[in-house]
Amino acid sequence: MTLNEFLPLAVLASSLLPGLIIFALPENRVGVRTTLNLLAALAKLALVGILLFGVQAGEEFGFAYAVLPGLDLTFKADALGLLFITLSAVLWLFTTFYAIGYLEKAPHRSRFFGFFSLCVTATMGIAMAGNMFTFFVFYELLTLVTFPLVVHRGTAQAMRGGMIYLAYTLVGGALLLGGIVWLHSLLGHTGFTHGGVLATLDSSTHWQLQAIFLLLISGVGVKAALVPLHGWLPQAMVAPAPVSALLHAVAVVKAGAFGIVRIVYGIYGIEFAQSLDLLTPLAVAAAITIVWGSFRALFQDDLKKRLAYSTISQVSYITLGISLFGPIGTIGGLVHLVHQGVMKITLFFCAGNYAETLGMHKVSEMAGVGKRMPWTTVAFSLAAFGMIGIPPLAGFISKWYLGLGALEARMPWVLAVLAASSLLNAAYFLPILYRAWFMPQAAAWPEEHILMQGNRETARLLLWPPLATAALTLALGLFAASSLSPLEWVKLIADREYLTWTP
Amino acid sequence: MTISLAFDLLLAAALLWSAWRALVNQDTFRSVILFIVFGLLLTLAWARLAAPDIALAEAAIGAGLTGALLLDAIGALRGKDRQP
Amino acid sequence: MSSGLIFAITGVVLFAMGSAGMLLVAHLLRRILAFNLMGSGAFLILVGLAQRGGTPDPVPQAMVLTGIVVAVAATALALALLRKLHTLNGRTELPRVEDD
Amino acid sequence: MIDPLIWLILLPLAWATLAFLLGPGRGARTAIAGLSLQLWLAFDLAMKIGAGGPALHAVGGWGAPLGIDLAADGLSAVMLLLAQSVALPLALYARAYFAPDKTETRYFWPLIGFLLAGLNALFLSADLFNLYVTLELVGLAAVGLVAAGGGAAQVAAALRYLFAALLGSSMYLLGVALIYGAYGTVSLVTLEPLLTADAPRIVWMAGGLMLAGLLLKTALFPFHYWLPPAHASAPAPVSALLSALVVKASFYLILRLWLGPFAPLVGALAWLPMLLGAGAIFWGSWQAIRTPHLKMLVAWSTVAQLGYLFLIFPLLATTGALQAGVMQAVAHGLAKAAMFMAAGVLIKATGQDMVAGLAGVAQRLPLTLFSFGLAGVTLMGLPPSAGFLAKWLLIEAALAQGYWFIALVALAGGLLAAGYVFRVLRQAFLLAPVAYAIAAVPRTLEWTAFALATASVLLGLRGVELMALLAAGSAP
Amino acid sequence: MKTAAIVIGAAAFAATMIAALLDLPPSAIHLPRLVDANLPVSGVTHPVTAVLLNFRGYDTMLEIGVLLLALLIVLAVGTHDGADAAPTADPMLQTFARLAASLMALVAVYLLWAGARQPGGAFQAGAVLAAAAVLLHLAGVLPAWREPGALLRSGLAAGFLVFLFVAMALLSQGTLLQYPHAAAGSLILLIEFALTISLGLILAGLFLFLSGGQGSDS
Repeated sequence: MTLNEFLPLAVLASSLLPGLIIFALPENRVGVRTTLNLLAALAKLALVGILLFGVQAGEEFGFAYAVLPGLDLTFKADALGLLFITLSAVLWLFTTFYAIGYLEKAPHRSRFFGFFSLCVTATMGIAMAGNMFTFFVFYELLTLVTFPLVVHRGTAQAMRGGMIYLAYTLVGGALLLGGIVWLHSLLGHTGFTHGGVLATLDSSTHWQLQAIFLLLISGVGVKAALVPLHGWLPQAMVAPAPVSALLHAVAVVKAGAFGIVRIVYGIYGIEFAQSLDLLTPLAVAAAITIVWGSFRALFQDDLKKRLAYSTISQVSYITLGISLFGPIGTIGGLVHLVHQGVMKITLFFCAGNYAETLGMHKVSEMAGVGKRMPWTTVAFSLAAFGMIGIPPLAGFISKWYLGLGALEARMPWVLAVLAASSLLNAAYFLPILYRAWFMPQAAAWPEEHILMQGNRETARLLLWPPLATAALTLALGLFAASSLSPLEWVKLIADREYLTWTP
Repeated sequence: MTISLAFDLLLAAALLWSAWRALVNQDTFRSVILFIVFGLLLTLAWARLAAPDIALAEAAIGAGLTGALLLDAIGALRGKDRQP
Repeated sequence: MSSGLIFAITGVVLFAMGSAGMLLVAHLLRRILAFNLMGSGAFLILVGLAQRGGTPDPVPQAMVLTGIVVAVAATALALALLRKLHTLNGRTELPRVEDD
Repeated sequence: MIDPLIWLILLPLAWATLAFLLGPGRGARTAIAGLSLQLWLAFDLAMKIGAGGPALHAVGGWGAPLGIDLAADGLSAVMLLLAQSVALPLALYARAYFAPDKTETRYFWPLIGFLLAGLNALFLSADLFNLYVTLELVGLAAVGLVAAGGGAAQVAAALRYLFAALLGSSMYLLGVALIYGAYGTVSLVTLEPLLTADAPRIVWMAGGLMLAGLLLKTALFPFHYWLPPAHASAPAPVSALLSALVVKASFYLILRLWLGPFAPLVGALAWLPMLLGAGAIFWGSWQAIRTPHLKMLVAWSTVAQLGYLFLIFPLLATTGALQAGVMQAVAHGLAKAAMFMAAGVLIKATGQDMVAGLAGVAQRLPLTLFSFGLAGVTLMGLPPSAGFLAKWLLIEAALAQGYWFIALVALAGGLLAAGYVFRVLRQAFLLAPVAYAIAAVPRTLEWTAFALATASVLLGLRGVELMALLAAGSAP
Repeated sequence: MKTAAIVIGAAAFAATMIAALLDLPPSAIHLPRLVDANLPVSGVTHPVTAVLLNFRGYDTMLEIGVLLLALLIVLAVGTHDGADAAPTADPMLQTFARLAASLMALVAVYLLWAGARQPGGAFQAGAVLAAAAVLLHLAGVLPAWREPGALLRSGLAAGFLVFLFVAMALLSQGTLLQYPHAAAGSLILLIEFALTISLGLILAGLFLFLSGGQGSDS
């Protein structure tokens, strides 16, 4: 086994093995567990760094092995996969810090962190999957290992949320499996290739390809929370804040969105998909989701629920970008994969802070919280402005490219969707900010768990992660033009996907 | 030839009759007795089929031992309490 | 018509009777009888059919000897269970299956 | 110079008798030693067959049609491996499960030995009448294990099981009698060239009788009525053995006959088992979703999972279908044994067997619950597990031949399985009620269940060798 | 309704099968010829015994296993209630039973001995032995059996063990249950002898354990 084969496996192992060890640890071995968690997260970051460097230099990282005769598990760390991997690895580190702080005295931490690590492993597997089969294996694994996290609290309400989550994702998984096996029976393999693999098939199979597309997109659309498959997401809010953060920013919804990317680029090929008339319906579905999610967010008083509907809306920006035929739209969609992750994780960290520090769960309770928790609220505000798309924050970059992409694809109605969505974003975020900063505290905090300690508004481990990711939100916007930015990386990917494309 | 044929047919009829009665009789004791009779008739049938080994085994095991087991079971079942 | 064929046909009727009995008779003791009738029917068919030409065939005869021993083993086992059931709850019939 | 094929039959017979001679309640160590040897023998045999193709052994040196042949090909090797690898952990489990001097264990070990011997002999036999004897050996031993030392419900379940088994084997026996009458032989090898599509009507009837009898013994819907009470009321190690292996034996025999001598006759019939299998999946899963008792749930799940085995019959033209069936048999064997073992631990620990009474066991028995969950993953056919590979192969074979309906049933069945598996997990993850007592259970119980559950999942990451073994000779 | 359906079904089944039986052509293989041809090397001269203990001896071995298994289950199902009410009969009957039992033992020995050449053999001999035991029990001479001791267990298992042992010993030649020509007759006799004792004990046991166990004999 060469080093280039070994590295993708090492990336998987760097969270799989710690996860398994953590399961076996007794509950009270806090020190060992914390060390292991952080070392694993750092080790993974280091590995990802090597991969990034290598891919930039043109190295190929991959590994395949047969599960059944003619059926391989393949791992491949290509540019697109690395985008997702890097995002996950970075945010995992932050979330680990945050979760350690958040669950300081909670029960069942071994179980929690064990599944938490497995969840990241599954995400890495999805990102590095070299074919649909491998993708599916990790996609379903993700469902399984997130279930214990969602129902972690063990209350009846948590169970209800967890069961709804399962119902949606398992049905989605079944659809996806049907599509993948169908594809496999037509093609004999399900490998991802630049520019797609289906264009060579006989034209008599085209109706089948359209049906398969529908199955595949419905399957991954559940996790990507495409309307009307989004019903699980607001229910899964019962999970602890670090889980929601991870679910919304990195793992679950991103797995769905990333799946759409892989299906469109790696299997169908963007140009072939366009020729089968698959992209416009996808764009319409994404547009409906964007508007509907934002619209529903307006009416949520529960802060996490409002954020959940916001996620539904924002993740579909990625889908929208993919379905805009042309490299600029692609850039907008893919870069939003990163930007949305960073912004949304900030928002969830903050929401968790409010709940954990002051027992505050509802928007209506937030009056005056800016004075009590200024740093958290600064971070929240930055991320919210980013979501709305105010320059020079990360969200602005995404929306800018999406808009340009829409013009390039000659789909001007998309601009209207973007505008409407931004207005709605403002309409559900700005009242929160107004309430937090400018309204006086109306009543006592619902349940103050963590008192002010000098200048510190809450526990250290709860405060630093959102501040860091908020800073990242700013940096991603400010330094978008730098050669190290996700934007540049995404341009590299788009270049490769549109090999034959001439404007 | 015709006599043996007639004997075979008669034996077959007797076999079927005893089996039928053993099945439908409401009194389990009579059922078992009829079943033992069936076993003995079957012994004859095996003899007619030129299978003396089976005839011996049928008489000793099929009719004899099975019959004894069944009768003993009836005794046990009745001994405890009478079934409706 | 040879003896073999006559008794094979008798066996068919016995088997049909026995299997209907297995399904219909509620009293377990008579259900055990029904099983024995089925077995005897099958044995008669095995030997009778093989000897329909009139010549004795030791192979099915040996098989039937084996079969008789297996049948008595099964009968004894069934009786043991029946007697156990009877000492436990005084019944000689099986309760109805809940869902059908 | 040790022929594993024969020792796989003689060894369990020997230790079973030895355990009997040792006296009531004795023989656990003998059994475990014997089973370990058998596992090694099964691997040895698999290796030999993998390298040298199918093996045939003429007992007594006579050869068919006068004597009896033993035959081992890839299919039998896989089944033998499955049987020994389930039986050994199960024996360790049973030893810890039963209190030393309970009545139910007095003859447990010899009974297990005879059951294993019967199974091994069945997987190796190539003679219809000899198969009948092995069927009876397996059937009676299984009934005895269900009944041993039990209360009224258990004895009633055993009786119901016994009558079903006897009805099934009598039908099979009649089929054998008719085949002998028609062809003058009961050897599978000799029969194969003789039995053609223009066979006399009586042969069709024989095939039908044998199929019906074996379906009854396999508990395929709607012949499943005897299974849930028997598998649910037996002690956990016994339930595990019955669900994992015993019902597979008659399935194996159906498959063997279907692909072997009866192949010319079965073409039009293939949809019957498939439709019944689909019925089993829906009905069994539905009942598992409804029943309030934990072991009943697992037992109904067996009814449902057996249905998958029969979905393959219309598809047998492609090798993928046979692979799917065998993979499912193995996956279900390992997973269901693990699930019954885990259920046994849960029942022992909580002192009751209602699903509703499991609240909070996730905190107290995490390993057992994890085993239950892993086994559940296999049953649901989710990756990475052997059950998933089975489902993949099945759906692929179905789509390749245009039978999308079968693919649909398989997918829906997986979702229904999730319905009953997560019913248990959900309950277990709930917060424990206050003042909640859980009895301590021996560690062996938890770890053996875990080992089998893990095996059922890990096989999903590496099915190549198993499939290669299966392909090493489909015909004897 | 269900009854009618089953009865009609059974009748239809029987009718169809009888019709099918009547036009069955002769079978392609005629095993009796093969049996006859191999009889001289089988070690016995009676064809049924040759099939039972040589050509298909493996069946017989497993079948003894089934019988032993049934006995095991009878024991395992449990025999722990019911007083051991040994029936008492009048001395005349007891004397008669003893006499009859001795005669039956003689018959059994004869059957066993004759089995090599003519109808008879271990099965029949064992059954007669068992019948003798049952008779003795009914006459009140032999009490019902409870839990078997080590000696009785050895006796019950002896036939099967000898069979198994011979099979294992012969494996050194490479084939299961292949008797060397010269020793075939004596090996078969050895097996039959052990089988007779065990069969007698097992068959009697099936009755006596059941009888002693749960039954409250009147």
